[in-house]
Amino acid sequence: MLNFNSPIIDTKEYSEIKISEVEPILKINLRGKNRNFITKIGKELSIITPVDPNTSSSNEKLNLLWLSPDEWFLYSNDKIGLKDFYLLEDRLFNEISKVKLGSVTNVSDHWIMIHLNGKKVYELLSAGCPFNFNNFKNSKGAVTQTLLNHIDVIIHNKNTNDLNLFVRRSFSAHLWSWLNDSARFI
Amino acid sequence: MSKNLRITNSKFIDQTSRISFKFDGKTLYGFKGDTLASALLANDIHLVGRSFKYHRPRGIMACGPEEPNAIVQVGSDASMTEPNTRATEIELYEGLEASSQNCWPSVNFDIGAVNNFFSPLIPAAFYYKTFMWPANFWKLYEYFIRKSAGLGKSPTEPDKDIYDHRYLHCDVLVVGGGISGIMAAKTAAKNNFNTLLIDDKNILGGTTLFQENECFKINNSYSSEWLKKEIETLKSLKNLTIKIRTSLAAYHNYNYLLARENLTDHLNINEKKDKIRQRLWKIRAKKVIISTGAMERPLIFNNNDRPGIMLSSSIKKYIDYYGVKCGQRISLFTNNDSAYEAAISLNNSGVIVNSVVDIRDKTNSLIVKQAEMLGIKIHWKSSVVNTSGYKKINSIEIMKLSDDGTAVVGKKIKEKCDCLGISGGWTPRVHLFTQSGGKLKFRDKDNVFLPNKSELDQISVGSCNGDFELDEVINNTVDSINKFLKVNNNDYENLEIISSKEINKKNIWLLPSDKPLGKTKPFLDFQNDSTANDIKLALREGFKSIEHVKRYTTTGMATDQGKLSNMHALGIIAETAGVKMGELGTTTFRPPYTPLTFGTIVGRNVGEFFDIIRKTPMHDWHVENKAEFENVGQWKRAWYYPINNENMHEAVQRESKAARDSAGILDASTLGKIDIQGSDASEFLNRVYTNAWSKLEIGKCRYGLMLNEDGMVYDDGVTTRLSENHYLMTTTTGGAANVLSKLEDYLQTEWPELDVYLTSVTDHYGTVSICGPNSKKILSKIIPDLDLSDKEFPHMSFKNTLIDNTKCRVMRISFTGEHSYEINIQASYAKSVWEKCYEAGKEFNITPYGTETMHLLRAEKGFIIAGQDTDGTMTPVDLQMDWIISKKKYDFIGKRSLYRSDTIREDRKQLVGLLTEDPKEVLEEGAQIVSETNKQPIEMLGHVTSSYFSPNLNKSIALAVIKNGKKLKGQKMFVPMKNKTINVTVTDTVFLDKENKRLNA
Amino acid sequence: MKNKYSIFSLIKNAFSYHENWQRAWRDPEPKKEYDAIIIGGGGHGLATAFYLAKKHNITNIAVIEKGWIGGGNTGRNTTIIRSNYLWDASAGLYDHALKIWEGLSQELNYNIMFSQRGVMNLAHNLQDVRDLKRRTHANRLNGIDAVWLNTEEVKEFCPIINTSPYIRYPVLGGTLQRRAGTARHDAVAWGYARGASAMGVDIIQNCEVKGIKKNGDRVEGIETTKGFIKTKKIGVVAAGHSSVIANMVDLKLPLESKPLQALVSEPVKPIIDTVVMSNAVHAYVSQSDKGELVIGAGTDAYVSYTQRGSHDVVEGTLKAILELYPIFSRMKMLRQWGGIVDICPDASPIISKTHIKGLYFNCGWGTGGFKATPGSGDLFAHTIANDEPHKLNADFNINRFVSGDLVDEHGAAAVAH
Amino acid sequence: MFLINCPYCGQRDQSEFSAGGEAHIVRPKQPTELSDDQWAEYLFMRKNIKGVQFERWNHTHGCRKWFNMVRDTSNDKIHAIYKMGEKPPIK
Repeated sequence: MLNFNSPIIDTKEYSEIKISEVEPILKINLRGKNRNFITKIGKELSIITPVDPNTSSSNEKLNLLWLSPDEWFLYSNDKIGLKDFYLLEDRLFNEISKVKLGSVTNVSDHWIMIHLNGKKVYELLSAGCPFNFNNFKNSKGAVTQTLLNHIDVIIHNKNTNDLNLFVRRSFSAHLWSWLNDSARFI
Repeated sequence: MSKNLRITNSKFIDQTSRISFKFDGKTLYGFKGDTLASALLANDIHLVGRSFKYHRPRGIMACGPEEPNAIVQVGSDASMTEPNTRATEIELYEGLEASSQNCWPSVNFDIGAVNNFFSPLIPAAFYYKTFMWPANFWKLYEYFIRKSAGLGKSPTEPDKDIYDHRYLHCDVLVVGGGISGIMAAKTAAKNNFNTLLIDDKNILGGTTLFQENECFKINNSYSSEWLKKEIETLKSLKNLTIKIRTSLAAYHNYNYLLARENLTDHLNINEKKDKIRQRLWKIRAKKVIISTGAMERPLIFNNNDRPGIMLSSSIKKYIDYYGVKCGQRISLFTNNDSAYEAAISLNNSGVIVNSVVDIRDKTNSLIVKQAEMLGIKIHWKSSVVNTSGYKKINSIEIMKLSDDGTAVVGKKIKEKCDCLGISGGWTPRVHLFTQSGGKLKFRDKDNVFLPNKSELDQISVGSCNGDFELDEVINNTVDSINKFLKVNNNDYENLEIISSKEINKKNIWLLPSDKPLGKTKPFLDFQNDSTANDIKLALREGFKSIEHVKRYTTTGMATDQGKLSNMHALGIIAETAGVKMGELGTTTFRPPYTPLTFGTIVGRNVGEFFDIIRKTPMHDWHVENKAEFENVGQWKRAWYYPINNENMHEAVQRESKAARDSAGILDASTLGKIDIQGSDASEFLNRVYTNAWSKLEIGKCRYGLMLNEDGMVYDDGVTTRLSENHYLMTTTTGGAANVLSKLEDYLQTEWPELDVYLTSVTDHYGTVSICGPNSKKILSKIIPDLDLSDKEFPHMSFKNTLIDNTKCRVMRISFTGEHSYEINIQASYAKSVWEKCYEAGKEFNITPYGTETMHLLRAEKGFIIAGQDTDGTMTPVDLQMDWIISKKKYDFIGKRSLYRSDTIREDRKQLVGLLTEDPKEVLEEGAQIVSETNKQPIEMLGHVTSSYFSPNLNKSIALAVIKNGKKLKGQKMFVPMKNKTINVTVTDTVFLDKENKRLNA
Repeated sequence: MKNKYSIFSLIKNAFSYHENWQRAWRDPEPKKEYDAIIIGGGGHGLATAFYLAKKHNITNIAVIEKGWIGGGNTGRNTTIIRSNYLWDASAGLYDHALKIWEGLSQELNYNIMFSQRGVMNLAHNLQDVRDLKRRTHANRLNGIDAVWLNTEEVKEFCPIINTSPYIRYPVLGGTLQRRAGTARHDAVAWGYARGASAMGVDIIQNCEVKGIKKNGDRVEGIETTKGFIKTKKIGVVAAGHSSVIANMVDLKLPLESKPLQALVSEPVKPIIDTVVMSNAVHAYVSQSDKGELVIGAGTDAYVSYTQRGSHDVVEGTLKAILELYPIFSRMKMLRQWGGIVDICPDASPIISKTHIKGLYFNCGWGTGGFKATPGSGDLFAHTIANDEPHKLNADFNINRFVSGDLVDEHGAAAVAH
Repeated sequence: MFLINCPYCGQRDQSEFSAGGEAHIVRPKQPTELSDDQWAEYLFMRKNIKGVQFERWNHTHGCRKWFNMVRDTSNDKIHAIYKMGEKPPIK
């Protein structure tokens, strides 16, 4: 078997902040423009496709995040076996990309997911992020793509004080180090 | 100290906690709550520095950020010392060390003071008029000028302190916690605005906090008592955040403001440790309320700069707040009522007030009457014409003013004193308002510039808006805030306010003297040593605009940015030139309001966090195997892998040879990878690359060249057709982000009709590249069931396959000219695949190689590196890659530019190969190429772009661009170096395996 | 000049309390007609007028300035002067300027404080090394005094640079031009103004150009806030506002005007006695005679005429400064400001005739105009006087954007355009 | 730092965006038919207006969508924002 390697694999705790990397979960990028595409993904994933900006929808297993008017980001809550994953990926690809409805791209390892929770997580983010979290923090399921310490991130507000942050893999070790450094001073 | 200058009833100083500190090496004592300035004054030290140009003795003049003189060096540690710090803003802490600046050997005896003697020779801008002869002596003159200029000393070791940043979004930001700021913040927070109140002091309340005068009362108690109660009520407000020791540094467009919070500067050495020293708040406020107050103006008269001459309001603060007497026999000199407040406070604290010299005719406002009742002597319609005392003032000379105020008349009265309080009226602090782009208006009655129009959602209240009297401040603030926030706050209705009203106003910008102006020294800018005479000289020489005068005389350009001098400079210019103040305009106030430490601006973006580091999935393996790394953009790429003390050259020679002789392995994960899907994917590629893509078979790869619209080579890479409407594009490492965003741009804006979707997968895949004659054997060990025959898996094709149940894509492509494969697998497994390849390759002596060897190997084959062999001026034709330009395609990005009159020239610079006459001689990359060495001026035909010693050819090879190079093949050329000339021959760009046999070896 | 400046004149005037100094330049009302009008009273415009009068005997000239002379980029730049440019054309142009700088204080009888303290450009990655070596070789063959320094030599020349191999982008070497340096920017404008005025040039301040009057394909004069002024030759040297003037005659230029920021620290005793520029780490710094660190920041990426840029740009620059000079962390920013720079796509200027007869443009200097001031003025004067470019500015014509024969100097500016 | 109202994501800090120059310069459909002069006009020549200018911006670090902006370059005030392909809401 091939060994699995993550750039981080760690959990750190600070006063009212907990930071941990979560691995490995399924991540798929979905792009399409027309209504058929939107209904199709909803049907295939048994999830409502969020069409309002900066929102998401979730079911027991999956989360579907709005990224732009023609782009969505799908990730699973739990670890998923490669075989099951390939089945899902192929099915989506065949039902969407093959039939020219849009695109389906496996980005599982493009993004690293960092889970942040605790009362002071928004304060931690505000150490390097120009985004206004005042309303965001109380809105369950809110999504934003922004910059954190000059690095592109997707932030999914699962619940108040409980969020998932996605960062590109090659940047993740650096951001991890920054998060930990900043958390010391919160 | 012998003199007891501290009174005992100050409410703000904790006289039970004594603090020791050092000034100029001498141990002194102060109390908790003191500033360095108040503690020095309590120790009867006025003289703290020397002026910039004339090295005149200077003392503490103010009590806040406008202090021009008392700027000191804090600390002596090479890494922690801080120059040019205002003593009036340094909170005293145990162990504080400070020293005077710009004096040698000491502040009391300063050699530089000889400049004062020469001062007649060195008026404003004298340096433009001299030091020109002999011409080459300027260097020497400049050495001495520089030595005597400057103030404090820069640290010489890196800072050990930590700084950071925080973003903050609020509904209302209130800047300044004086009486109007407190009212504003309370109103905002009570009405559900998420409010932030900041103040640069360590306590809220401003000057009202210590105002205990019968003339200023609210609801029958001192205004200070009333305000303290207001401050108490703030504590219960949920929507309000208060930050003290936080000063607003800059006010940018769109209500974006920067504020510096001082977190540890007031703590003693031990308490400072491991804490953030200063934090920069990046504030985005929906609404901004500026309540920054006003500054007292000095008066401009002969010798107004001696130690002991201070602003009268500062003298008042030192006595009322700090409990410090600035002198024991104090005189006051004023053109308005505020000096009387100081006089009364001093009198009440038992200090002898000699007299108040007032330029006005008699006035009988409430406060003046009170002073008269206390028996304070007043010289009406008089002016101070001179002062004496070298290191500290010891007397003043008073004369009557003429009726028109332009001259002094009558008998000179000499008055002994050890301190002189001066007051020239008040200047609203409009700096932040103008920084935000707001326009000012001039109010004639008291000569002030006031906020007028602003584009932003903001308002100024209190004395920074020109309301100087207590009842005005309160009533106008309430009205303005209610209107601004669209609320109806009635907390402040029906207040009973007593406020002394200033009845009589008079202003003389430059006070007359009994001597001719040229013989006097009326200072305007105390720190930069510019006088009223300098302003007049500038005007005489034709410098009319305020900006010209400012630059010519350096008035207002010192570290206090002219907080005290600007108004008088304007006044004197207006008066001399006969222009109205309002028409003259002001100079621009630029950020920051007070100087801001570089460390604070940079925050945590230092050291490790200076710039992002990107790592590949195999990074740790490279580290474990002692790779040296090369920075490629933000990536760390393995550069070469030295073994046994090899230097770079040795390692690269070994790696290069191994890759061609047997097998090499390279981490190619950093290449940009873009997943392209959609029914128009082929058409899209046709438009972005120079070559044609529609006919590329599924499962095949093709090299593509991308141009800018100007026809110059922009990026290159191999793109693979994965299925009918699905491609994987690779880009250069450095170009990845730009290519993706450029392609998105075309798709969204020029070609929205195309059904194409792009998704970056750069980080999703790790890429292991194995090359060399044994690469096939190695791959077959790892993926045994994959048919690697040339027929099934030829060069420039790809296979989907599995390694241990994990999907991967294997491309048979080559950047080295060797038989080679690139395995793309999801990043989490890439290191494992790399290790597997390495293990499998051990029997073939598989050698990891880095970017340097990769560059060498491709150069042997004449493959270009975009950005190294091209520089934004090379077309594909220049690269001799005409074959890659499709003649059939109607259009592609950059096509039209290839047919401009200059780009179709045949004698452009073109890519060629170069061989040195001496095969051991390796050319320097960047070296220039000429055809004749003895012609002057020498004509440079081109330069060397890539150059290596090829171990496989056992000779030096190089790529170069040369004018008309295509036609010069076989010709001799010269590379003139500093000490020698190297003979070279122009060749083809392919040095090794011209027939491409090795690809299928 | 009536009132020659020297130590003797200072002494003499000291006796009369400096009350007898004469105006540095006259302040006339505009005449009805001039032989030539220069639009823009910055360093380049004033130098153009000066050399038109001095070398081409055209003295009936007006320099029209919207605000006050030297108030634009002349008074807002970081005063760096060097000529170590890559391409022959640029090297020729900037070295022509550098040679004039070397005698300018004497030529103008005005101390412009040209300080040849050297300019060092640092390399931080392998491509930087290649590019800088390429430039150094080209400079040497063009007779420009540039030398390559290795890391140790860089450290020796400027000891406060952090040359540790462990920083994010270590210093891999650099080039040094010793003849390069800095000058006092305001003095350049004032010195040229004084010199030009003495030869008869009218300097008209607070006069805004509102329109250019044409007759067929040639210019006839300008409309200004002080009335119509007739002339047959108009030289436009309006820097960031070049397009504003060009739009008056429907001329489109390949320019974008962007905010460029700079800042100074509080003054300190001498700590760095040369100019150091870094392209990759994006910082340049020198110390003024007064003791302030003078630091150039970058341009914003959008068009703006506000003379204000984003704070991000300043933060990014200081971050780079602290990476290379960690000892400056406790230094304080005293003042920051912005200028508006007009940038050409190839990062080279335009000194050219236009298709309108009698209309000449000198623009597109981007972030690097100050260093060219005397050369630019001299060559522009030549171009206006002869209606033909000098051979040193022939390559800097407008037509190059049509033919494609650009002078791409992106590598030469420390600021990425 | 501007505050920019992305037509898709809402109000965001300027640092998430990048500017793309003058708007409504359409890439010629038939470049080969153009003279060198006309092509240069498309490639390089800009109005570079001081005042109200139409320009392109991209929400680079957000939804990555391009859009148009009407901005006064003399004071940086943003007058309007509209999607690609839409008509400018003001003249």
